[in-house]
Amino acid sequence: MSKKELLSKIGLRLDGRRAHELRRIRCKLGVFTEPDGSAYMEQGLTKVLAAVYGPHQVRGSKSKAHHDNCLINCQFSMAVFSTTDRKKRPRGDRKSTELSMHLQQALESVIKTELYPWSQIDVYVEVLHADGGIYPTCVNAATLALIDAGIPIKEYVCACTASLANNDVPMVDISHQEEVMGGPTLTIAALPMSGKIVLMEMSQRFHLDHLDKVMNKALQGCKDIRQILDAAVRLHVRDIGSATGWALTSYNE
Amino acid sequence: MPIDHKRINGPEDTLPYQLFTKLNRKSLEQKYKELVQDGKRHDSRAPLEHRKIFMKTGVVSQAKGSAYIEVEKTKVMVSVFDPREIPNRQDYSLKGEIYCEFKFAPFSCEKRRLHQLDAEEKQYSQIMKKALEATVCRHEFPNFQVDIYALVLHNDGSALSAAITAAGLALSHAGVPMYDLITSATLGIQKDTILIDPTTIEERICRTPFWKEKEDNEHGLVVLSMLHTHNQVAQFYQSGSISLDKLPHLIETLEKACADTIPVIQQCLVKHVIKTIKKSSNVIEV
Amino acid sequence: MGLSEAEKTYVLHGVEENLRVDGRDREEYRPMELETDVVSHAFGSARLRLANTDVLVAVKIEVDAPFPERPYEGKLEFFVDCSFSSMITWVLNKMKPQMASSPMNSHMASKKMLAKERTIKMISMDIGLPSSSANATPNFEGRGGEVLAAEISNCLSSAYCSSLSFDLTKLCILQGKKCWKLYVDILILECGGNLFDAISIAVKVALRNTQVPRVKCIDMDGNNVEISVCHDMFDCQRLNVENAPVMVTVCKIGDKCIVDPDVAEEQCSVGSVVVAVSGNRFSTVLQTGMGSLHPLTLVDCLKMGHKVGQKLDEAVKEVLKESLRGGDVGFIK
Amino acid sequence: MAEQYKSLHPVKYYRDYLSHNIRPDGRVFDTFRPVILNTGSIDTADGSALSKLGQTTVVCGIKAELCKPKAESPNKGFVVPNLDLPPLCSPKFRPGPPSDQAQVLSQLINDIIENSQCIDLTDLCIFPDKLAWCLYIDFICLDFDGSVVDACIIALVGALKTVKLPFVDYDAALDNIQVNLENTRPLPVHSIPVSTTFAIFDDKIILADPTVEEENLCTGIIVIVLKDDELCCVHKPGGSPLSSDELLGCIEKSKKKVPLMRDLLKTALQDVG
Amino acid sequence: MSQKFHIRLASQRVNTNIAENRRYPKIFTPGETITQQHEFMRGHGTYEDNGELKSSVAGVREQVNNLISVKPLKSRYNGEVGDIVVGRITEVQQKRWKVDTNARLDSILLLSSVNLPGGELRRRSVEDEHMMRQYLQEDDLISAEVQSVHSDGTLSLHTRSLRYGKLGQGVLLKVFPSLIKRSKTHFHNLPVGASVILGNNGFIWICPVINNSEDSVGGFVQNLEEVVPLQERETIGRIRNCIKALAMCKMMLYDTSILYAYEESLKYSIAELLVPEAMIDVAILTQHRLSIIEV
Repeated sequence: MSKKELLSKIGLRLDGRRAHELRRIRCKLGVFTEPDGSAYMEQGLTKVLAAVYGPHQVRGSKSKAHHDNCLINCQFSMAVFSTTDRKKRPRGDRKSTELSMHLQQALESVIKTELYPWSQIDVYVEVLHADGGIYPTCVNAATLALIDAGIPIKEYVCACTASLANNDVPMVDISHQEEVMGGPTLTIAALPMSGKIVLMEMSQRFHLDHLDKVMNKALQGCKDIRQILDAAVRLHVRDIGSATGWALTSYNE
Repeated sequence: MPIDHKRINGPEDTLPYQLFTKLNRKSLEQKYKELVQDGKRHDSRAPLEHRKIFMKTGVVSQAKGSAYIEVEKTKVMVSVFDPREIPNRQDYSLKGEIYCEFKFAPFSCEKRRLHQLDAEEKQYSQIMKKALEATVCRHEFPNFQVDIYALVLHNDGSALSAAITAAGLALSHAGVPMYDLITSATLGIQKDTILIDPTTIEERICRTPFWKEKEDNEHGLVVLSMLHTHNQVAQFYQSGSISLDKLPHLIETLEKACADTIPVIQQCLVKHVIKTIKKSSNVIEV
Repeated sequence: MGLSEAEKTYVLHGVEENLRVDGRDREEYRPMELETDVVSHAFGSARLRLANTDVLVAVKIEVDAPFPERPYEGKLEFFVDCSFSSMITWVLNKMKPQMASSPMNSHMASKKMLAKERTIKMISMDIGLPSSSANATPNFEGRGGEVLAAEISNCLSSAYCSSLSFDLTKLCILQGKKCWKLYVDILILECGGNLFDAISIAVKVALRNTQVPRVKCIDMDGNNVEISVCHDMFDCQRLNVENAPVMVTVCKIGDKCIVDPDVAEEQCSVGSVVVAVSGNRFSTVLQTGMGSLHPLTLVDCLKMGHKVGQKLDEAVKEVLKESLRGGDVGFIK
Repeated sequence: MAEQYKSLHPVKYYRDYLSHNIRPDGRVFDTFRPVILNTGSIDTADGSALSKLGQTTVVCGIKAELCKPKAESPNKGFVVPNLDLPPLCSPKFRPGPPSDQAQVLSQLINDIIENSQCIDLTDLCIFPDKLAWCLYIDFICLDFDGSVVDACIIALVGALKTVKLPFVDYDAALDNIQVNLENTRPLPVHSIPVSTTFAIFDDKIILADPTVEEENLCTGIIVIVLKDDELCCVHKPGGSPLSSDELLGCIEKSKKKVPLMRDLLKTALQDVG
Repeated sequence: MSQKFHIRLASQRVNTNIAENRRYPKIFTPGETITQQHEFMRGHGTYEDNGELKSSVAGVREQVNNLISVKPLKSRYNGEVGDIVVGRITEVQQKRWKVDTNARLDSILLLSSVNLPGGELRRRSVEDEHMMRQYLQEDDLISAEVQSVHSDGTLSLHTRSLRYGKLGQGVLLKVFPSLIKRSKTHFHNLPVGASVILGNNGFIWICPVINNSEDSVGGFVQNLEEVVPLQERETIGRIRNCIKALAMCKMMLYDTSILYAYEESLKYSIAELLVPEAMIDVAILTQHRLSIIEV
């Protein structure tokens, strides 16, 4: 049986999506009471929890604090039961340290750190269920958690993966099955409104002229994700705002 | 098992030869009967009789305080180091800290133990730390930490309570301020026979439930540490399956066993004090 | 997150009057919310939210060789990960277990309490200083959580070690050669006090709806063994969790004992006892916290723990009776 | 008063003593500290011994396990020595993985066992290429007061003499192992290594069997191991240089120690029988 | 001892948002352009990006003559001078205390901005410095007023009035600062028999009625012996649970809303108020009564 192509003749992928369709995204802000901001994000079957503490006084050694901007400390960890075969340790291996670094770079490019000298923001991300596109889901969840915590950010940072099917049709939002079977995957973290790319990572080799095709598809994916996140944030703000009676608008003495 | 690069490692899969001896096919019923035969245990002790205890202080010259305890075959060595700065701590803590480490020597048990601390040793370290934290006046040395290290040279049952008793002696030998002397005792129960200070064989029998369906198939091990004069329970740990109405009785028996070991410690400390006085007095005479 | 002297005294008097800060009496639990089959990769999973303590437990199964000295039994391993809630490590760091006054004052304070002691019970005076659920001195992220995690997983494994509480012989596939190994992975999402109880209930529920695949045939050639498992996903055995232990943390504040302490009450407790109740037996009793207890107080704690433990077990069983496929609620609703 | 002076100027304190060629603990330069040896006290180990050299105490336990010999040496068993310097024996050591000193000394003891051939690995073979003994020799230092290697070697020989290996019959066809605990055979020990440590003080004075203060203050350490008055191994990890005749002097002095050790062993093993 | 356990399944989880769909103002999310003109001044939650004024948080636009700012729903407390706050001492340092006020950085309480016992105004001597731990030590709670805001955002507090000082027996609650409605006074002696301090930084202190007659001299005296009577303890417990209910449903907290919630909650026992269904019920009834008096 020939290798199952990723894209059937009539343009359907293995899980029935079209090439340009994202997986179903469901998210909720404010899932925990303890942290300043928290969010839960589901992209297809990948489920991620994010919590933000801060900005607060630097704990641990005072020497780490910066005098002009804020120290951002990210911890990415995958739950031991998140993958089909059980992981020995939730974090500490090279892959999760690398992803923590990438997450930190993505967030540092967005958070207005100069507003919070001497202080520290902690971002905790926990992957409950891993089904491909782990890093993008974590970036989107962290963005929602930052917004929930009221930390000023220049704009949404969204991330998306894209790949090539039967080496000519670009596909967006790659699931685990497609990741394993398919060709090279391109992961992009971008600021959708200003179109700037914050982080780009490729799993295998791309042919040059395919590259920009796949990159545009990924950027388009980021823009679509931003729409969905934006709608969720507006809904969340509307619910809470109306509960508090919009007292925020005027100082009624 | 990840290879330990800092030690000389032998072949990976070595098996203890005891596994290949002919298993003595004794039925559980038989083993239970042999536990106590006409009032005597296999080492001819009464069920509620504690083994003879030998204790000695000042066995480690380099340590501030040290103690060695021999409960017939079980041999435990404890050394205490005087308070030092708590590592990587920033803010001021009103309470001194206690760092405890309980370790079986690799050759001390039937099955060879590894050099790194395994889960059981970590649990025993925590239980011992709990017992000693209730005994030491920690507010006397704020922001400092006392290190206590216990090493079991030969484990023939109730190693944990021997270690806790020896640690109490070592702490007083080191001059660390304490509320009271601490002693500890272990008790094994199987069906309705109660054994104070069980040996390894008796411990193994008490750990496994013999009769699944029978009603009173109680079994288990209980470790209790007491502050004698204040009549306080410093630490209590029970495993196995014991019913509520039996426990108070077990606690009383353990209380009595702890009280019996107090004179040994007092005698040991008196000897130590006399020795130091004699040493300092003859220095003055010369 | 420490407490001031005045707040501790207020809590202490509240427990004395049997009306706690949030209106509960001494033997009352905060509302709980239970959910099963949260993690789809796992063979069984459960999430429990006890007020603001949030715990997620997942059970995974692998084939393994039994221990040489116990060839008839399968294996059970607990793994606790509490790094997600930095509150834990931050709380541990801040929660310096100290009653500002020296112990002499704690004598005075408790003596004064005792002077009003109307009951005939022998004067039970407890020396000791208020405890904290864990007394590690961690740096910010690393060590704090690990010591608490080790304490919890040790307590769980000693509670499940007696085969009267959980029979491991059912997990044996081929005696001496192959057996099932159950990994129980516990993820602490939020720490709002009383972790032991929340975790033990979540573990029991997760084990209850764990599906162990049914082994169709085993063939041996030489000494390597092939096992084939039936394909139908739903044809599987369930584990017998009838006697699986439920833990109750009994905290002693002043002279009275309370159940289900929140973070503030945990800081005022002189000593606490974790009691694992399995059926009508104790499968593990562990005294935690900093202080020491009078033997009679210890027995009272055991009695209270036993009574409450059995009732809690009943309540959990009853709720699970009507647990239908609750639909994918998870964190969304 | 002496205590404060010693802690304030340790080196000067020592020099004053050495100028009257006597050491603070009353010994002359090349007298050894008293040695105590107790064998066979731990019955969970297959062979055990405790040696006390002055204050330095080392316990050695040997556990025998079954294993498959290496393909390239089918008729040889294994010997796995490890010296553990736990935080219990001295404030210098911290809990956690073994310190550098522990690793160096373990490797030294491993070399001594190999060079002295006190155990012949072929004696450990039960069935070529199928089954052999693996002896885990674990040294634990209980009190670190200088010249730990000497105490370890004494304990090693004492423990080896008490090892009792059960009889194992292995039938290759069924690949089944039958261990019979009743009849056990002792392990043949082919030679008795004796090790002596010297400390070189201010590049000229040589102190035999140094205590831990002397080891800390000295500028060089040399360990000489003799096997029935043949030189078996010399370990001199750097430090101040030594002329050849000084080295020969040390070897002569350590030769005097060999007969003492031999009859110490005899008496220790007599009561064990 | 009532032993009922409230265990319910997640599928019976109650939806905690009680937003009625009245008209709502325009919401801005991060990155969205607010205006192109240049004459506006940039306030909190906004930033300048090549000529355009963009929002950096999700919230509603607020304009005070030409200062535009966007207020997020939840954020750490950024203090303003004159705010009344409740704080917890984290560290005792040279001549000053560090106070945790749920703000970005720990606030500072100088030894000089506290009136000492005996009330007399005198220069701070060295032995005052040694006695600092006797006045206030780690984990003590204080009520104070924001005296000034430093350049890097740390607040400097003072307790130089009879109302402020060390807090005695009572209960502390932590909510999001944005839920506390700014009003003239934040010290309320509720008619139901307990008094509440609504700190602007989200720390709410509930304690027995403090009659101002008793001279709380700079507030360092606290009696640990006096037992709060059961009656007052029930009131405090009920107020605590009501505030928790309002906070869960994100309703504004001020004296009237707390009083209404207290009256609505009388039909439940104090412990029952912990059950989510009861909390929602109390919150909706309170919101209803509030909307009546507002219109």
